[in-house]
Amino acid sequence: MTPFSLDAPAVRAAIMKATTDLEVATGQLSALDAAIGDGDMGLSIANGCRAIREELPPESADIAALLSEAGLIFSEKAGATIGALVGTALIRAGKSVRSKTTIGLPDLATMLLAAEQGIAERGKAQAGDKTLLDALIPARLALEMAIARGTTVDGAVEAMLTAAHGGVTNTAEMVAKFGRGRYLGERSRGHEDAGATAVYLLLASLATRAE
Amino acid sequence: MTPFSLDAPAVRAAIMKATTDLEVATGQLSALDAAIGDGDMGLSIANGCRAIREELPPESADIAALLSEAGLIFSEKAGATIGALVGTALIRAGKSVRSKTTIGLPDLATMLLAAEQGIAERGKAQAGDKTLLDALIPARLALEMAIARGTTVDGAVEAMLTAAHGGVTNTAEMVAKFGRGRYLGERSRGHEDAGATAVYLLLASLATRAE
Amino acid sequence: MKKIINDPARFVDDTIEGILLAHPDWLSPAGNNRSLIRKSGVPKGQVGIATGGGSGHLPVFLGYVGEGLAHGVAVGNAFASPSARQMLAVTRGVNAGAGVLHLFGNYQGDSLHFEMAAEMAESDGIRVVAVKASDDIASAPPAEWQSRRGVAGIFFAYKLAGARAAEGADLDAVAETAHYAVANTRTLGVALDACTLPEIGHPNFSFADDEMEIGMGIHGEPGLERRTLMRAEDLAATLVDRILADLPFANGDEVAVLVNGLGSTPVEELYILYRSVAPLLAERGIAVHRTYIGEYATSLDMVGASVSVLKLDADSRRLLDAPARSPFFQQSGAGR
Amino acid sequence: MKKIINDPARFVDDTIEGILLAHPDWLSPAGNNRSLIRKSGVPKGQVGIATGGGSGHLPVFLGYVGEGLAHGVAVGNAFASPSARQMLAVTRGVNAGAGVLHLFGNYQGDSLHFEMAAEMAESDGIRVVAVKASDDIASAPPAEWQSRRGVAGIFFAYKLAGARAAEGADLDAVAETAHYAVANTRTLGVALDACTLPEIGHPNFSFADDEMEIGMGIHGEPGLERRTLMRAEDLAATLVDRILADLPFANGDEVAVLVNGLGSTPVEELYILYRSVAPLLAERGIAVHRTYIGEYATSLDMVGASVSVLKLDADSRRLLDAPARSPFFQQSGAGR
Ligand SMILES: Nc1ncnc2c1ncn2[C@@H]1O[C@H](COP(=O)(O)OP(=O)(O)O)[C@@H](O)[C@H]1O
Ligand SMILES: Nc1ncnc2c1ncn2[C@@H]1O[C@H](COP(=O)(O)OP(=O)(O)O)[C@@H](O)[C@H]1O
Ligand SMILES: [Mg+2]
Ligand SMILES: [Mg+2]
Ligand SMILES: [Mg+2]
Ligand SMILES: [Mg+2]
Repeated sequence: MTPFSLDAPAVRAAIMKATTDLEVATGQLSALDAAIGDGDMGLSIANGCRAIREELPPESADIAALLSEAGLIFSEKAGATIGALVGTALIRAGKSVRSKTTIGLPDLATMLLAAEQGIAERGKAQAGDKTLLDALIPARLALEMAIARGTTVDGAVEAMLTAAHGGVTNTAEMVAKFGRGRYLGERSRGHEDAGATAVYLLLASLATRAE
Repeated sequence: MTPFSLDAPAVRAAIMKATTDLEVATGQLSALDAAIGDGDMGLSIANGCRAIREELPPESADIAALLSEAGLIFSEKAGATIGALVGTALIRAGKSVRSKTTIGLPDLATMLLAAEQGIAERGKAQAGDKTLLDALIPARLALEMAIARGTTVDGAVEAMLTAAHGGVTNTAEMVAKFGRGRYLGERSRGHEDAGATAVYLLLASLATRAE
Repeated sequence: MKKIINDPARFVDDTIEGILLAHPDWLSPAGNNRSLIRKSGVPKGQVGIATGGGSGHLPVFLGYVGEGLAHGVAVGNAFASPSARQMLAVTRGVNAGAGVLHLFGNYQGDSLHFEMAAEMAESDGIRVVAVKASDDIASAPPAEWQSRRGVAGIFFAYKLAGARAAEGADLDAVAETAHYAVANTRTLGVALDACTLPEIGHPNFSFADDEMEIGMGIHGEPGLERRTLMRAEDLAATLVDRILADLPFANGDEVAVLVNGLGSTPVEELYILYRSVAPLLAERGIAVHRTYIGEYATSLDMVGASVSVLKLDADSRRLLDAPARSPFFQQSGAGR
Repeated sequence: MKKIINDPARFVDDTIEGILLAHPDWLSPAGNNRSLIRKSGVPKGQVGIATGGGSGHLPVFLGYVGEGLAHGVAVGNAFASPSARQMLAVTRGVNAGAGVLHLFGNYQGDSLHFEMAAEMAESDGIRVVAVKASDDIASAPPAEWQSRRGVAGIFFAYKLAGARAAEGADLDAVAETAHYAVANTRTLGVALDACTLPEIGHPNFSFADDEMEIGMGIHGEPGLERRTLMRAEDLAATLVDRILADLPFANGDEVAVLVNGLGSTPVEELYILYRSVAPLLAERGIAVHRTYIGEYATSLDMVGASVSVLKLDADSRRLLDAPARSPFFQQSGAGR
């Protein structure tokens, strides 16, 4: 088993794969968003993903620049809440690994934390508000814990995914405090959050590459 | 069997009954009109009939005035082609028995002829054009023939009705030359004409009174 | 039936009551609410323009009573002609001594009643000339264009004849302008789904999920052909080809274009249609002087659209560009 | 799905292309067609008003760029916020040295992107103030009115703030007027049937045949209650009662009323609704200064309507009465 390490072309390839995988989930994500929101999230993400694949500069040795550019493109082409939040997250994740030429597992944790903070700053939500953060925070925490324990790469990635999935499941018990779901109040309970699901799918896509 | 003779109150009663009977047929007539026209004829007739029942002056010894007034009301409240044509027909039928205090079977034939001429003058249609006239003309001819032959009142009325009904049936073979049905051309074949059906129902209603 | 109404039988009267309440300075009843005259009246010696027809087509007919437009309107039931008595009241109400133009769509019910009204008005000494819109090319071959149904293109007749009357032209001149408009306007439409008359409560006919009908009339009269839904580009080509062949329009012509929504089609889609109409006209050297895009003649909640093209000359361009104003249609003189 | 479109993914771009072709003198792209600026520009020293939001709501948002209205617009996908990059381009394009008002509906997506754009514009040295329409009383209790969704009532904010900017007021004054409009407008709507996003192809939710939803949002957000279809009179009473209690409006107030169609509801029905709104206002001593009835903010082909009421004072009445002009909305100064 090789130690986890991605250079710029590998990051680029991971972005290409993740955007493809997420676009495949358009219907699933829109259906989740429709249950307590307006049903556009799958399409927004698909638009953003397609644009990244089409517009991301082909050659780049700079991981931070790749992620920043992907964030700008996504925020522009996805639009909507998800565009601003994921766009901000990608830009912040890029900034957090500025000047690195390869990223290892601890860098992934750093990037997830930066993404989390960017989303919280822009969107004002906290853990438990039934948002992206409710998949992202447990995933990041599980990854940090696995790294601290010296778990294998496979084990750490699996722990991260399991935590993200658990986070998605937990959102079903939450009442939405942000986004369109909040208009539903108590009625938003019983539905898993679309944004959190997208975070899980994104991490799962990255994981099949990372293994 | 009494000889056929109607005074003004009897004419008024016949108008009341016929307008009621025709209003009951709203759905049937609209469906026929919908098949090759715009489907409004049943409603137009219902509106005209209801207005006659509500607005026709209660006391009148003048049969011609009764029919004229009914024609004016009908033309106003039915609107549409049917309003103008039946309105004209009623006014002309009234004029044709001006100054009579009772009407007998020959007067009925006179009135039908006057109605027929009024409709033809206003609408420019001829026998065979798939209109009101295709029930009215055979009915009037059969009545005239029965009178000429000295048939009983019952027999004459029955002959008139049978002819009107046959006329309606024949309209199914005709191509509409007037009204909205004409836009269908050949495709108007195979449907009985709504207006001719209304004429038949009107005569049938009068007949059950006349017997 | 999903409608915001009270008693279906009161659909028309409730609509008119709402209109009179919403725009108190606009119309006065002539006798009753079904015969309406512009409150600003007809200046002495100006030709009056009387129109009318069935309800359910707003802004047609009532919405085109206004400054630089028509002067009075007789309002029928949904999709049904108003009566001769109503038209007579309007005719009398808009007569300012210079005679009255009867301007309406070529439907038999309307024609019969307007003719009855004209006979009666003439026995009052009012001169009446009738001009009927007959722009729907789906309803008869070119040689019989005057027997065609009138549809959205009547808008151009109101606009031009209304401007001509406002200029103070006499009855023959106003009628000539109206005739110019109807003779030089061609319309073809498409229906994607049927409409529901309030008193009927269900659609009068049905469409398959992937079906449209080219040339269907505004009351659901049969059109040219049923076919599977087309892309907007192909639909535009079908409509424009037939329209341009009909008059015929020629290289170097200048036109006005109206893309009209039938009731339930979002205006976004009308622009998507126009996006493909414009280059087809340009390709044949036809210049577009002005566009009108929106709901100008509806059929209750019908889904669909129509394209109307008016061939312009110097006079008609001036009249088209003149200002006009009603609560349903406003045009300031300048700009496009 | 019965729509006149080409590729569903091109719905928005095709619409904009059609609009630019149909009204060539009106808008210029700032960078690309999704960021549009009034061709007549912003006079030097005048406050620029930038707006934007998702597509599918015409005339909102793009249709309210015009004389006496807003100056530029960022156009998003159907029902989706445009991006910060687009908003920044518009903000730069409408800045004539006096700063820019960001005027848009209170939705999180739009807010996030407009905030990003404002941050970037401010680092260019452009002063930006944001005012969000939040008139939909179905979406939060009165104490939290600023967290409500923005719906048709944004029309009044465009009208008043646009007129104030045209008068030459400074940014704070224009923002104050916009704030007056959003703070004094209350809207409540009803949906009778859902709409279909072109890229989705089927309605996002469903209604029973005899069902309506009071307070449903313009993207289908849940409202106050589902109930069986009501008569227009009862519906008007439900809407008006809740609206008047919310601000609250009081005896002696003067207001403007907007009865808005959501896309597939015939304008006849809007007037039938207004017919019952008018006497309810009169009963409580509320005078109607002006009415606007028609499609002012749609949701594609949604069936339904909303009622908005704006409380007027002397300033806002003057600004409301000022002339305004775009291809989607025209008002001459005089008359009603
Ligand atoms: N303030 C917020 N902070 C973090 N995440 C949020 C916030 N608001 C919404 N979200 C996430 O965004 C998702 C919806 O995104 P999207 O459909 O683009 O929103 P909208 O349609 O309301 O613009 C939700 O499922 C939720 O996970
Ligand atoms: N020119 C005409 N002469 C005589 N009868 C006619 C004529 N045109 C139509 N009709 C009759 O009128 C009937 C339709 O009436 P109606 O529905 O009122 O017409 P529309 O809806 O076209 O105004 C037809 O079924 C036909 O019998
Ligand atoms: Mg959403
Ligand atoms: Mg009919
Ligand atoms: Mg009819
Ligand atoms: Mg959205």
